[in-house]
Amino acid sequence: MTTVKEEQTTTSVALGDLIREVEGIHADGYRLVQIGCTNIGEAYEINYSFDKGYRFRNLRLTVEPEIEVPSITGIYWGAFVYENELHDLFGIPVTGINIDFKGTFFKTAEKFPLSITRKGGDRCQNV
Amino acid sequence: MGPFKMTRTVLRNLVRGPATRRYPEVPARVTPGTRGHVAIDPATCRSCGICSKRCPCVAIRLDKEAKVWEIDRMRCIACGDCVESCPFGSLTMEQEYLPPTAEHVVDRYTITYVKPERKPKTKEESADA
Amino acid sequence: MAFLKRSPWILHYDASSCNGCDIEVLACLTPLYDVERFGIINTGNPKHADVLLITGGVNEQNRPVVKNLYEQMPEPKVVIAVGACAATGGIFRECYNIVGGIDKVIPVDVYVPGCAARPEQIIDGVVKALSILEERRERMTGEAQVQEEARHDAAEAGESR
Amino acid sequence: MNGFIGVVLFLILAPVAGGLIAGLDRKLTARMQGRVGPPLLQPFYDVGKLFEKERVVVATAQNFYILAYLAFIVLSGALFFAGGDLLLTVFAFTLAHVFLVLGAYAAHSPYSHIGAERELIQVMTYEPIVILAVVGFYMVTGSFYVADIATTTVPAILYLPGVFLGFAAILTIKLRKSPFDISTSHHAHQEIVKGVTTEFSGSTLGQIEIAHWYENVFLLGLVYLFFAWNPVIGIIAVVVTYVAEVFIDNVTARVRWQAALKSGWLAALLAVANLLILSYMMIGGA
Amino acid sequence: MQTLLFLILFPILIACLLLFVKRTTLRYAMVVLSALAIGGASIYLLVRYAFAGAVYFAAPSEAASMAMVVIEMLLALFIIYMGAKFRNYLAIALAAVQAALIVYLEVMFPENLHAASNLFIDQFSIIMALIIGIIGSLIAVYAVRYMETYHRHHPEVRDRQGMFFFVTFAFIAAMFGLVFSNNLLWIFFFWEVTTIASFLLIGYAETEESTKNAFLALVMNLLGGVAFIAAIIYLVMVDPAGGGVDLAQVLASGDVALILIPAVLIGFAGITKAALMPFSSWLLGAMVAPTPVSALLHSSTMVKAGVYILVRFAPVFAGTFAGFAVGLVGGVTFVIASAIAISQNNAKLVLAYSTIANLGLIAACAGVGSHMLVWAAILLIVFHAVAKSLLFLGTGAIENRIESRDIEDMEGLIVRMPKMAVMMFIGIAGMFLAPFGMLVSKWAAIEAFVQVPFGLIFVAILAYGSAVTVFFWAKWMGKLVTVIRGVERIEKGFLEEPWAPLYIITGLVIAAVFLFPVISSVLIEPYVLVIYGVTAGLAQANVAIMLLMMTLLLLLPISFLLFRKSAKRLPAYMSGRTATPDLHFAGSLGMTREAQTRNYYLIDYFGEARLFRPGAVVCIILILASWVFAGVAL
Amino acid sequence: MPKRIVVPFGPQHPVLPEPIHLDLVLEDEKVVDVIPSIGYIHRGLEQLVQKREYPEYVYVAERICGICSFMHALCYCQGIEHIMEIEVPDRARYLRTIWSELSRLHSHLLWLGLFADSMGFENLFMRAWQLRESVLDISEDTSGGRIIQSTCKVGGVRRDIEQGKLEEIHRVMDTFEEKCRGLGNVFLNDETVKYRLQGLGVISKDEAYTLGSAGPTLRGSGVAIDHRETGYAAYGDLGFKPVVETAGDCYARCAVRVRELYSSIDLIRRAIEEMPEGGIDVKVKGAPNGEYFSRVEQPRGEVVHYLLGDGTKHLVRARIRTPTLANVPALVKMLPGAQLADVPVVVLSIDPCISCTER
Ligand code: SF4
Ligand code: SF4
Ligand code: SF4
Ligand code: SF4
Ligand code: SF4
Ligand code: SF4
Ligand code: SF4
Ligand code: SF4
Repeated sequence: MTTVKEEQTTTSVALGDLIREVEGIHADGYRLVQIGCTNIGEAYEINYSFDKGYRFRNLRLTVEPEIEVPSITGIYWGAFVYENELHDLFGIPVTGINIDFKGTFFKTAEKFPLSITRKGGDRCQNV
Repeated sequence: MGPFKMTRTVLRNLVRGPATRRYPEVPARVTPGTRGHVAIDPATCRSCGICSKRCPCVAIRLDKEAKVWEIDRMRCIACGDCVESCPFGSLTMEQEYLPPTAEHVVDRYTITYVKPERKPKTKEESADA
Repeated sequence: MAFLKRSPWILHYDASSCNGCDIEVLACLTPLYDVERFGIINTGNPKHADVLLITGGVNEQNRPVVKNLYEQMPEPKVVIAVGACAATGGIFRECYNIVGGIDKVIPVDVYVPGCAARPEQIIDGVVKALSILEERRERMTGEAQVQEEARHDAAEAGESR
Repeated sequence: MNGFIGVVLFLILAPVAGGLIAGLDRKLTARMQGRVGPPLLQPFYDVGKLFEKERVVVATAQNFYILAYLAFIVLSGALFFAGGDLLLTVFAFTLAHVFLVLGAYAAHSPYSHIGAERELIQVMTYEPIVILAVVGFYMVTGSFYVADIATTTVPAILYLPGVFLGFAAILTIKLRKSPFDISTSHHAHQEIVKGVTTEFSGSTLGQIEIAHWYENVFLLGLVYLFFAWNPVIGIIAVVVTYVAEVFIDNVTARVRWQAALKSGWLAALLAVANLLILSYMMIGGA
Repeated sequence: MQTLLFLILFPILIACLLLFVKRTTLRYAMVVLSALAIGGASIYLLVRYAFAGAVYFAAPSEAASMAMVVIEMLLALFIIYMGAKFRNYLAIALAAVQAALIVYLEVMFPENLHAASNLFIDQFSIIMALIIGIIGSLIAVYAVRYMETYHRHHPEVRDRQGMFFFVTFAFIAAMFGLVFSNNLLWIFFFWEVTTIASFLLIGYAETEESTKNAFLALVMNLLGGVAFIAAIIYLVMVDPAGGGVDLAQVLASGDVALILIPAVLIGFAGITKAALMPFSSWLLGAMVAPTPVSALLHSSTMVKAGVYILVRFAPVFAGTFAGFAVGLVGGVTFVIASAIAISQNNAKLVLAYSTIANLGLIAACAGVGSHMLVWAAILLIVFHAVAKSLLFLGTGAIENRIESRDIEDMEGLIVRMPKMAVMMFIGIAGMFLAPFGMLVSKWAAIEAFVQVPFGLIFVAILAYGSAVTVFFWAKWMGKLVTVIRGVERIEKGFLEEPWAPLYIITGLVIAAVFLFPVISSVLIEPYVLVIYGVTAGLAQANVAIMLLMMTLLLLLPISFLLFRKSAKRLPAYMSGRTATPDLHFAGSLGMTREAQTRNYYLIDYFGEARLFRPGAVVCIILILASWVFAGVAL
Repeated sequence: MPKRIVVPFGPQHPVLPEPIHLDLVLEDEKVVDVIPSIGYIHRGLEQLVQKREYPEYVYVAERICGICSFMHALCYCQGIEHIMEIEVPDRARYLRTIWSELSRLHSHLLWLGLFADSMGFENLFMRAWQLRESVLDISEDTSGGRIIQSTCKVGGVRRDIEQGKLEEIHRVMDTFEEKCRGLGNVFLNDETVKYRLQGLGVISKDEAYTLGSAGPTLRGSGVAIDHRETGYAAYGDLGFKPVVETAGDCYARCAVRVRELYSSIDLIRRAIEEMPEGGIDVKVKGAPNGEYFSRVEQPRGEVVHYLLGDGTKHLVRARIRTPTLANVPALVKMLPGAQLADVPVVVLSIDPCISCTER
């Protein structure tokens, strides 16, 4: 019987509260695990994941396309990798990243391949 | 031995001789479980198409009308999923690795299975279109 | 004299593979497979290489790199696509960022199947490439005269610009 | 006349010997790594192959410097085997390397440039000890001439152990072996790719290889001089030294250039100490 | 004797005339003609006296000596005036001390101030005269064109070209006087003239920096001057040889212990003038002056006066601890200055450090002073003068064209200014490669040092020093030969460029290698023979081999034709990153970057900040030691 | 700042097994600034969930990376199993643990070899890779593939290891451990290796933690975080203590990995000893509906598979955050101040695996 000693919690956060919440989490001694995005049809769900002693906390931010999201690199310096990824794959405009690759983090054949308004469609490779 | 900790290994290598497996003089090491390549028995395949649907690389193509079962050897990742999923045991995972080729090959097999009432035809296999 | 067959120096490049094939290419150099038995050296420098071993299905960003490396290699040269990805794109064929096989970018001479391709298969692949290499060399020496002239003229034209 | 024969033999035999040594080296290295290794004649295949390849350059001038490099390596070797002035031989040798470096500079490529800088650091590293070694020979045998040093009956090694150790230390630089293979090395996995040789290909690279063979024979000749009073011991010593170099190559990591420079200069200090003691003994004895 | 006087007086005459010439063309004509005359006269000197050994002339003494004292006083007043104007009280103090000492000397020992013969000439003087006469006047010729361009590039600098050429020729005259004088007082006079002349030339631009550096040079050289005059006073007081201030007799004196003290003092003067450590800073500061000044100071005049006097006194130093210490000052300077040169990217500073290093080496030879070393030292003086003047003039010409003296900016000169690049290449090769002269001299020095007791220390110094030398020269050479793309050629045809002096000196650098056996056997060996009774030289076989190497070097470029056609051009290896032929590549963050290739300067290891002070401290200790040894020997 | 040069480092570079690019800004050979640029391996395989049904996506997950192939599959499967509330048989959990630790052995040995190579220690590279072949042989014997085991599936494992084989592995592990200790001795005690590694690329404990580093990079700086502690697969039964070093330099990161070799060998032996009998898989019906952040400790640190299903056979989202991506910020902090010669060493010290980083 597997017993995995970890707990996962997810709380929603509003765009305006994001920075304050993250600061709070930082003050509590959590480390940044990841920032990930999910395309849920008409909006994006961005998960900010943190961990402390295998307690896994998620802040879930839901934003419409083209909405600017503030960078948390001021709090977690290393967040730039995830935020550049948000921009390059989903086309989410993240503002104020400390190391902004300006769209060159992942160079993709089509722009913003995971975005809602994806242009290219599926490429046919079955020939 | 002194500051150079590698000394013992070097001496041992010199004394014991090379560990090299002398391929191709000595054939490649295979085990009974080795996933080499997929083989089909065209005589038992009932053209159900499950294999081609399951294959993660879409390496298998089945043409029910023409009774053709094709596998793109350059696409197959030898995962064995098709073998496991074939309900009739027509597919097997062989241990031999495929040789490199100068051309991109698609192996084509004509399915010779016939409904049990009728007698099956002689096996026929043609490679390379 | 065909020295080329006895001293194929390789350049390995990972053009968006999963690492599986790469580590098998590297494994070829190590004691258990030891391709130096055949005079094969991993040069790491296109200008010294005779054989280009490429793994992976080439993504958008790798396209110019692969071309660049190929162009930097002096003739005669061969290209070996190692693994299903390099041959056709393999399991990643349908990914949005994959071109799908090395031959979409540069001409490929030998395809090594497998995922991951085994060291033995890679060795076989190089051996197979050697005869192609030798053929090229002969053709090159045959054409050398002609080419020399042409290049000469071109150089002259370039010089006197 | 002897000198002339020496030169002719050197010109003809050195590449053969150098190539064979390189082949044995690779074979031995492979064995130390638990591998079979290439055929003995592999270096010849390689060079033969290089001459079959297309000529490719970044700048036409680069090949010229390599030809000069080869010419002066051969010249310094020839001077040595003609029994000439050892110091002059060493200077010709330096000149040759300056040409190699210039070739790398001429190509104007980041990696060959870094290689060139590092090669120069290497020259700076080994130069003192080489000069001191020559001076050591003079102090022991009273002559700068190879002909005299080679026929001496004095066991130079007994007087010059420190110098010999120092020389052996920098030999790894010249043989392009770990821990001091900072400017280029025989294997690819280096932070500066192929360093000085990055931009050379085909027959020019072949020339570098051949120059390297000549060079190795010359260097082993230098090693021999330490043991010249007894040819049998001399040859054994050369073999042992070479094997030791291969061994060192296989049991060390490559160091940074700073450490290479420091080691080379410390080795030279060791040689200086050795020579000072020697001169004290000689003054005391006289 | 007429030739000697001509060489001293004629330049003074020309100097005075040039003071009033304003037009460049006229000035050019005058300078060229006088250069021909001076050069011709020095060659005549060679033909006339080369085989004559040392010849002494009892030149007019009373009047000349009087004039000299008057001029010395005037110069002291001038220094005091300038010192007051720029508030440099140290200079005033030193000038005052010097003047006081001269007056003391003249007043207290009027009868002892005569030399049997005031002028003389021997092979060493001939060599010096040739250097001054040929190289010096070529530099003067070059300077005319250079100064014209200089003022075009530096409109802020007041045009005082009349004064400039006056001082230049006075300088040349003083140098001739210095090497022909047999009277120590005369030597001292000319010595002081060179000091003032350099002061004026260094301060030419009249900027704050140039004035500061000019005073630095002045103060340091005056310090040496004080030591010089002190030496003369000591000599006159003790009068060991009975010859008073007669150089030849002083040197010939048997009582080494007595002469050692003045020798060490004069040696100190030589150390200051030759800019050895700790006095190197004045020569480095002198770089603010227009390039021909640097060339003049470094190759044919000024610093050469310093080593000249050291080499003259070498026989006195030979075998003494004091001499050994002086030699060590040179040795330490050699190795430290060479090392610092690595860290410099300003071409003129590299040249300056290399000059200091080579002067150090010459001083080391002179200090230890065995016959072979004196032979090597003179060779060094010759070869250094030729190659270094070429490099300075070349750097100046390049600077005028590319407006930078940064070595990094000389990248690809072979493409942009091929002729200039080849000349620089030859000049640099002349500084450190076999079979060129400098290397040969070093080689000789090594062979010589091994044979003297404790010479091993110097051998070690040479071994390290040459290693370092290879590094900084070769990387400069590398910059020159780098083939870059996408640049214009910015040099005109062979005749259109005002580079005649450069072509001639380039020819001299090469000729020096071929003529080396002649120079050695005709001039240096006889000189050494006279002084030591034995002579030195290079084995015939080696000379032959060197000539062979040189020939090979000259022939190799022919093979270049071979490569012209046969290769395919590809861009440089850039790790697979796409790049343009001029090495621009697509960098990170979407930037386009250029892959530069800068030389290494290893400042953390060889920087001025790290090495200069320790070197200076060691040298000060050694200088003090030399005095102590000299005192003890007494 | 006059004396600076820019050198392109990569994507094709012999010391880099995988393509990344660095703009190196150097002063002589001292690195003063470094700007990485990645994306040479970005394939976009997260997108493949829309084309593969969730059981087949395991094959894609395995090929996120050829090195810790098994662990990606494991992480993915555990995530799906958690969402679908599938209870995996005990024997499967133990077998998963064995394959996981075999992967770790193979991965660490591979890395040690490459690391040795980056220091120019060719023989050590050869030695590490020679030892690694023993692990690959076991892998092939038990799974049919040298590199890509392909034994994990949703609901259990695809192959069983028979008792005889298990005993053989147990025996092999003894001699193997001795050889590994010989190898580890070179990495930890050889003077030239120490010279190259000690004091290089230091990251302090706090820095490592706040930069979000993972795996040996984190543990090398003294932070004891290792997901095996949470007890997934059979780790809960076997008990586990993380390996920690405190210096935070390249040497410490190397030491963590060397010591993890020993702990992995130990885990394999104990898993074999305590191997329960029983089936190896359960039938899986239906499709996942829900989300989960599945986390597994890979050789390079914690990997996170975020899986979101909507009850169809195709997942809505599989987001994979791999340890190397988490270690990139630390790398950017480590490089300035190092020498050019150290660049490969420092880069490799985080064991960068670009393949999974870029997916
Ligand atoms: S070939 Fe395949 S991928 Fe392309 S459009 Fe047709 S079904 Fe879609
Ligand atoms: S074989 Fe099975 S799956 Fe295929 S059609 Fe027949 S019943 Fe259906
Ligand atoms: S083995 Fe896997 S990849 Fe190959 S055909 Fe079968 S299912 Fe497809
Ligand atoms: S091989 Fe098997 S699964 Fe594939 S079509 Fe034939 S019967 Fe069906
Ligand atoms: S789409 Fe094809 S080529 Fe592209 S990554 Fe996937 S399997 Fe490889
Ligand atoms: S063929 Fe397989 S192992 Fe090779 S790179 Fe592609 S996915 Fe990886
Ligand atoms: S890349 Fe990362 S996730 Fe993939 S196999 Fe390697 S360690 Fe595991
Ligand atoms: S870190 Fe990534 S690329 Fe490297 S081995 Fe693991 S999964 Fe593969």
